[in-house]
Amino acid sequence: MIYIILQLIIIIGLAPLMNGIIRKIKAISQKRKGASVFQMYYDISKLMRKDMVVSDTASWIYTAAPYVVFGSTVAAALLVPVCATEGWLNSAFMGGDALVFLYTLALGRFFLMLAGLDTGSTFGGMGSSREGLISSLLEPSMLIGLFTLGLASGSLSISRMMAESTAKAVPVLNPAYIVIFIVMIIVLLAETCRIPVDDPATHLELTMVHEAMILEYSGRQLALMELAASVKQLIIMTLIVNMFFPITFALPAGAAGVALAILLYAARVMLLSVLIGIVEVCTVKLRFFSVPNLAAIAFILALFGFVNYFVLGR
Amino acid sequence: MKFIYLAVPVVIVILLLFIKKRKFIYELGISASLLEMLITLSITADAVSGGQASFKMSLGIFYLDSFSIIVLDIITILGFLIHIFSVGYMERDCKSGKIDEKQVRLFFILLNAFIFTMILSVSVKNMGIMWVAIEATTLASVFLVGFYNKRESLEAAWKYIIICSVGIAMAFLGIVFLHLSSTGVLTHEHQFLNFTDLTVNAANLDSSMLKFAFMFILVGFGTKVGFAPLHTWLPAAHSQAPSPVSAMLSGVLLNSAMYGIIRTFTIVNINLGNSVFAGRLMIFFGIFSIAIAAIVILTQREYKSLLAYSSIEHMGIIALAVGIFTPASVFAGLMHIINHSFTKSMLFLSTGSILQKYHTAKISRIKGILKTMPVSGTVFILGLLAIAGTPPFGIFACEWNVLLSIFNEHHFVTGSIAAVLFAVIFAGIVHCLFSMFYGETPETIEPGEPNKSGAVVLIVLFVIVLAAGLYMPDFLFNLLSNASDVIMGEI
Amino acid sequence: MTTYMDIISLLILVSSFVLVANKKQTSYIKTFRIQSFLIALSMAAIGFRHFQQNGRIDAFILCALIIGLKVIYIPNLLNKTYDKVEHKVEKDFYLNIPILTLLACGIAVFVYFIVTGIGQFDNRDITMQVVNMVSVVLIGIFFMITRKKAIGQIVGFLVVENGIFGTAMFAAEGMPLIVDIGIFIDLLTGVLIMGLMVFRINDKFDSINTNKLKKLKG
Amino acid sequence: MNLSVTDHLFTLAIIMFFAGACFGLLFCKKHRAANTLSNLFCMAGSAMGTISVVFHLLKGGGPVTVLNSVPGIPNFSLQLKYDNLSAYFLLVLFILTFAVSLYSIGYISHYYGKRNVGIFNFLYCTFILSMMMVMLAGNLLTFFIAWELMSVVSYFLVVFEHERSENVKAGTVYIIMTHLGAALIMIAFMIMNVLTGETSIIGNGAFFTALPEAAKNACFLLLLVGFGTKAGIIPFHIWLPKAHPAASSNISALMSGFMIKTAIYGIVRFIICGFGGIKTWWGMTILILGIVAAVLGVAYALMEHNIKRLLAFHSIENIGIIFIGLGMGMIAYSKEYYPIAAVAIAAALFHTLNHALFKGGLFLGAGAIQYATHTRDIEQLGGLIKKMPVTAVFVLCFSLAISAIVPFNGFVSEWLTYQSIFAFIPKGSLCINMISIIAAAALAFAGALAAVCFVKLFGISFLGLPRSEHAGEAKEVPPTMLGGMGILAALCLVAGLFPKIILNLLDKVLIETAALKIYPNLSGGTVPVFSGLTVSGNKMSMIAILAVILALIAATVPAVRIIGGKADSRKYGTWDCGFVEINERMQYTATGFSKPIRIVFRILFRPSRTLAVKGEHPKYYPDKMEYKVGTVSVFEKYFYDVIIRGLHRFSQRVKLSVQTGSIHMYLSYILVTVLALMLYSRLF
Repeated sequence: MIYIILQLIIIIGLAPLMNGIIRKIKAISQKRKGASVFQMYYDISKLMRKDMVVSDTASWIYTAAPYVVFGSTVAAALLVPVCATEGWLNSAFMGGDALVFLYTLALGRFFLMLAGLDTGSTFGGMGSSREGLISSLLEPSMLIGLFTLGLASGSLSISRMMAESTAKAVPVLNPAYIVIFIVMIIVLLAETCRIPVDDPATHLELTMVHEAMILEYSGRQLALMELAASVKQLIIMTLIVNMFFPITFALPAGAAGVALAILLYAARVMLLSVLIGIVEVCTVKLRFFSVPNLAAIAFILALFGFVNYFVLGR
Repeated sequence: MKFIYLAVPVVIVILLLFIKKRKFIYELGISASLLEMLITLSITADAVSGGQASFKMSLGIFYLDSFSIIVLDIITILGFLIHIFSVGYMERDCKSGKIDEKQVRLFFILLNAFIFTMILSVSVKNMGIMWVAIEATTLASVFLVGFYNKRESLEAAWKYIIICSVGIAMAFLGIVFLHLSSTGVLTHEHQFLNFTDLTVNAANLDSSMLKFAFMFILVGFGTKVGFAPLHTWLPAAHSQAPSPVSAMLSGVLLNSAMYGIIRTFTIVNINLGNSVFAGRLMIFFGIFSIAIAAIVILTQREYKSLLAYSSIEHMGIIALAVGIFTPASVFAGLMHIINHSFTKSMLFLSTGSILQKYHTAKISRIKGILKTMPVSGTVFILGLLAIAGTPPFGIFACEWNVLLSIFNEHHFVTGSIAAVLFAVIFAGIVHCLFSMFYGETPETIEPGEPNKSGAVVLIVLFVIVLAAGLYMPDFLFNLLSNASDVIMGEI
Repeated sequence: MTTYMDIISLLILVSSFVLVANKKQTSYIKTFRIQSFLIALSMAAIGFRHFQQNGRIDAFILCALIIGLKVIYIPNLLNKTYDKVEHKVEKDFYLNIPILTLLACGIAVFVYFIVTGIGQFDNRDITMQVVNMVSVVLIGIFFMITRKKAIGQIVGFLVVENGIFGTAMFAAEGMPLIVDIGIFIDLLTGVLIMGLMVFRINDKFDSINTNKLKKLKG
Repeated sequence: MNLSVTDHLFTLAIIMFFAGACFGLLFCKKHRAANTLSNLFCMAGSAMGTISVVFHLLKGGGPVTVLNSVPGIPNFSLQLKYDNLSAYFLLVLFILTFAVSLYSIGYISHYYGKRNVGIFNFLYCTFILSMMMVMLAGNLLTFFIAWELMSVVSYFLVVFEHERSENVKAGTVYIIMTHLGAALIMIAFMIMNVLTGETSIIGNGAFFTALPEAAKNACFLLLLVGFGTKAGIIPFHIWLPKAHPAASSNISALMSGFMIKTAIYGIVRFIICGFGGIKTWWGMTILILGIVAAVLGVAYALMEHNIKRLLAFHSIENIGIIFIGLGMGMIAYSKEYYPIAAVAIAAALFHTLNHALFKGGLFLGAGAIQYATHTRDIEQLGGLIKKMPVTAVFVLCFSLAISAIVPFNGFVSEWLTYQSIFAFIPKGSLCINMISIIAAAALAFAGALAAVCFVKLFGISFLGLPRSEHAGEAKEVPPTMLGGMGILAALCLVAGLFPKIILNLLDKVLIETAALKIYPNLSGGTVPVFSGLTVSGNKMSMIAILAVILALIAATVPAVRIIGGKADSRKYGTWDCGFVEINERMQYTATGFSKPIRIVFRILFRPSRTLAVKGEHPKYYPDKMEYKVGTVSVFEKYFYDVIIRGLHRFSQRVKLSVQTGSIHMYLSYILVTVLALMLYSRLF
């Protein structure tokens, strides 16, 4: 129980920071000073306190969506242990079933897309439509990736996969793992609406996806939506760091070990954020209809990873 | 005395020559055909109740056994029902000025003559006389086919008489060879050409001559039955004849011709000891007829010729069943003869009502039958499903048994082809015909049944067809199994 | 006796060839008359033999019937019909005469090939006659196929009837009398009906060219 | 033969449906009475039926004979009996008919005075009876008769509104396809019957084990195509999207919810249980068909704007999912990994139930929309959530369920399917594994696309502003209709939260019919919150996940309140970019919504678009612009149309070259036949 509460606090607490880091990296690369890495915390707390403007057209779906999206995303977060310590893995909610994880995220996405359509605005519909395409194109790659990792550990539970990774010396050197790692990075970029798939910083209708869906939101509803998005980003990052870059050395027992693990975890996700920031800086946004090519590459790679696991890995 | 039924139609024909009033003609026609039906039914009842021995009755050249009784019953029962229908039909035609009083009388005279020739053909044991009777059926019905005296009907009648006469001539050649094959075996002149004696002595007949004979008889009577590619007269005649006559042709006439083939087939099979030679021919003609019918039905434009093709198909099925020549298959074939007769007559009679309402034979010009004529329409659409072999109607029960018997002989390819062709025919019927039933009735046509008494006949027939698919009474089973024994050679 | 029969049957066959080679409708009828007469002749011969053997006169009755019906009545009837319908000058047959006769010849050869294969016909004295008569039947049909006018078809049909009657006569020395009589009744009615229909066709179509009866397709 | 009370109850249920049919006909003239009475009888029958089959499943004790009649016709005995497998499918049927009949009481009221409601009710009851008969058929003949009856009756229901010619066409395509399928089934039955001498299909053990291998393979293919046609697997699916929209919605619900499942029943009954041995390639074939159907079905669904056509394509998708489960089960079975096979087949059967619940519900929802707005085109709808709030909630539930989203039932069966694939992969060869992993990916892809599709369906029709007057004037549907949908929605949730109820029943089914046990590999699952459903170590508990999500939401609301304090919300128009007031024509359309997918998968859809500018001088002064988007049904255009055109041409040619009308030609046929036969008799 304690781990679950810790998990909640860490995930929700750290999530906005990642956005801050990425933005900072981009600012630095553009020789700007940029906002503070904690800017998103300020934004959220400000938004929480603001009044809301709700469209006349909107129905209860619009009102409920932020809560459902946030609730389901955080619920999904409970399935992904942030630290691969033994106690933490064991207490992961329902063993962290990968399929439940995927379909719980899907619940959030479903309501997000509906919310986009609810106000009758063209932007919302456009965002939903695009989100639908991107997420469905990446779903198979993600699934094959998780299946392959699951096969390596003999279980579809995320915590078992992480335990397996921890047991491996340097898992990312395993061919199957390398391939799946690339797949997961692509999934991360796409699912969290980052360049080259989407540009979270722009409000130009030609390119927006996630921002378009939540365009009508304001106040605390917007805050919840933004927070949910960053939580989602963090949990996929968590998945990546714990699967491919686990802590392979033994941690001291007891509270100290846990604290150390948390610290190491924070460091790793921050590093990953820096990496993502660099990727964002180095690439340009793809034309929307080139995204399927990226997805196809991800799918082929995932399949390749699966075959690799069978031919070489077993 | 039992053969008195033969006299009834003759008497009627003679009486009708002197009766002028329409009403009397109708009454006489119906009551006489009822009488005829009752007589034959009583013969049947006697035969059924009297056990094995009494299935056969013989008097001079006349002869009845369970097989002939079945065909005879079909003729008289349908004769009666078609008489009733014809009364309403002719009355309406007469009122609408399509025909005159004289033609009504002519119609009933010819109808009764036609019935007489058919019952004669199944009541004799001499193949020669059977041939004469079957040839006479053509002659009696040719004016019925050309009844409306229009260009098309005349054309149909001409084709009918020419093709059938030539075909039947072939059968006579076959009968001559049959006779030749028995030289030295049958010594008494009164035995000559009797299929009873031929069957009894079948084993001693000359095989090669018999083959030759069978082949000619198959072509000859096959023309009348409508085996492809000898079927060509059939669609034309059926589509042009007045509907009661089409019903008679399809439901009854084809059976009497088939009767002739089956009788010879028995002799040949006993003689040859196996069914390879003749059976193969029958199976070939059966499958070929079904195939041609299936292909052609897909693009039919006239509903009556479509039904005619369906008759070709069903004759093919019967040939197939008989050609397999096992007790089960012959039984199924006999069942099919009965079911096909009733179902097809029902269908042709309903087309009569449709034709009288819509005045067109083209499928594309007809819409909304179900709304216009609830009874005929419903009977027709369900009848079509029945004829296409949909449960729970009688035809399905037969087709199931026919296919089962084919598969039982391990003719897997034949059986599969047949089954697929049935489905194709079903598709053709649905595709071509079902559009007639739906949609709105054209404004020029007022709703209602054109032939009230006819509608009753249709319902009666429908009940028979439905019941045949659900239940078979014991006496019928006995009769059929006895008849299949007869065909299998136990004469 | 056999030789005599063979010769007559051959003559009957030849008359069929002549029929196929005919061009005019009236000459069809003439040829048919001759052919029927030949059949009556052979019937008479058989009748004599029967009479000598067991004093039966069945065959004579038949012979008289043939002469009455086929030699006199039916040809006359056809001639009358022919006179009453309209005529246009047009070719009555498909292909041309030499080819038609060749094909007819081919049919006869084919029949010879087939019939001699039948066990019973190996070396019987009726073989030749049966071959000829079966050929007559088939040539009759062939004739019907090649002639356009209704009269030609009736004649063809009659030739077919001649052929089957001839087969019965030569091969089996006639069928039971009742059958033969039945055949005659049928034949007579048939020809009457056909004749009647020729009038009607002539009425409705202004021609007796059966090639025009092509409305009922498919 | 000792029949217990529940068995008698079953007979009574049948009588109830008969009574429903009869009352329909009796009250032909009084529409309201006919409809209400007949549907009440159906509901009573369904309730009794449900009770009796549930008891049968719980009690066990072998097959129960309902009727055994020998009508005198040879080889023609009718036998009705049920075992656990039939009982399970009957349970699905009864649940569905109960809800649909309740719904129909209200729904059919729009026929009053316009159509012959009595006949409709008669057909409706007969349809249910015929589907029951398929499940109850105790021998091959009865099965076939029931199968054909079902097709014919449903055909008449499809063409019931026969004034519209497209309905008639749809019906024609439907009955022709299904009859061709039936012909293949019949051939298979004949072979099975003849080579084994066996006709029974319900009883102990496999009946057709004695078939030779070649015959088994042939029968498998015949049955697969035959049943596949009914199930609507690609490429035999073309009737499905035509027939479902043509039928009225309660009928579509039954057709899609249950009738196409009879094919699944057939496959389980004959192929899995009947042959007493499964070959690996059979499983692979079914698996591949399932993959194709799942992905293409949902892809085509996305392109549809007619609600019922859209739902029909989703039926294809779901049949695909069921096939994936079955295929996986058969592969595992053939390789003798029985526990995995048990889970896979159970997953397929579970999905059968689930699909009946949510697809039935969705069709009822579609009917409700049509009832209220008189249109099925979602481009005409919008904003219905305010006009029909209750319907909206139910349709949302069904949409979530069909998209396999937690916590509804769709997810459970897909989860089980995934688990069986996952469990089998370490044991399979590379080839099987490749197909299996693609099957898993296909499931995920189909699920995601289904979610998109139902966002479209729900979002466009219920959210936003009304796009037409029809939608603007819609009213909530009568309570009976809501009741029908509500039952199904509730059951969707119940089956999702307590899957073990169903799995317990399935365990009995599989033990009896195929001697497979689910439970060695499966544990937990019902009420206890944290003991999840476990397959080979993987756990899942819908109650838990639902509880967590609800708890989080419940915690978020006060938390936000605490952090943010009191905040006002103000109603205002949707942001209009500073232009004129936004109106309904500016909303995103369904066509627009699915455009990205249409473009990406253009190879499947062959989209075409035309832009027509109208006006006197269209180039300079356009009055009006018309933009049309079309997609082509690839299978119809490149497969069926080609065949049909070929057949048609062939038929025409044969017809005109055989039946030329020339009497000379006809005579020459006789001559040629004679000559040929003479040759034949000379040679043989």
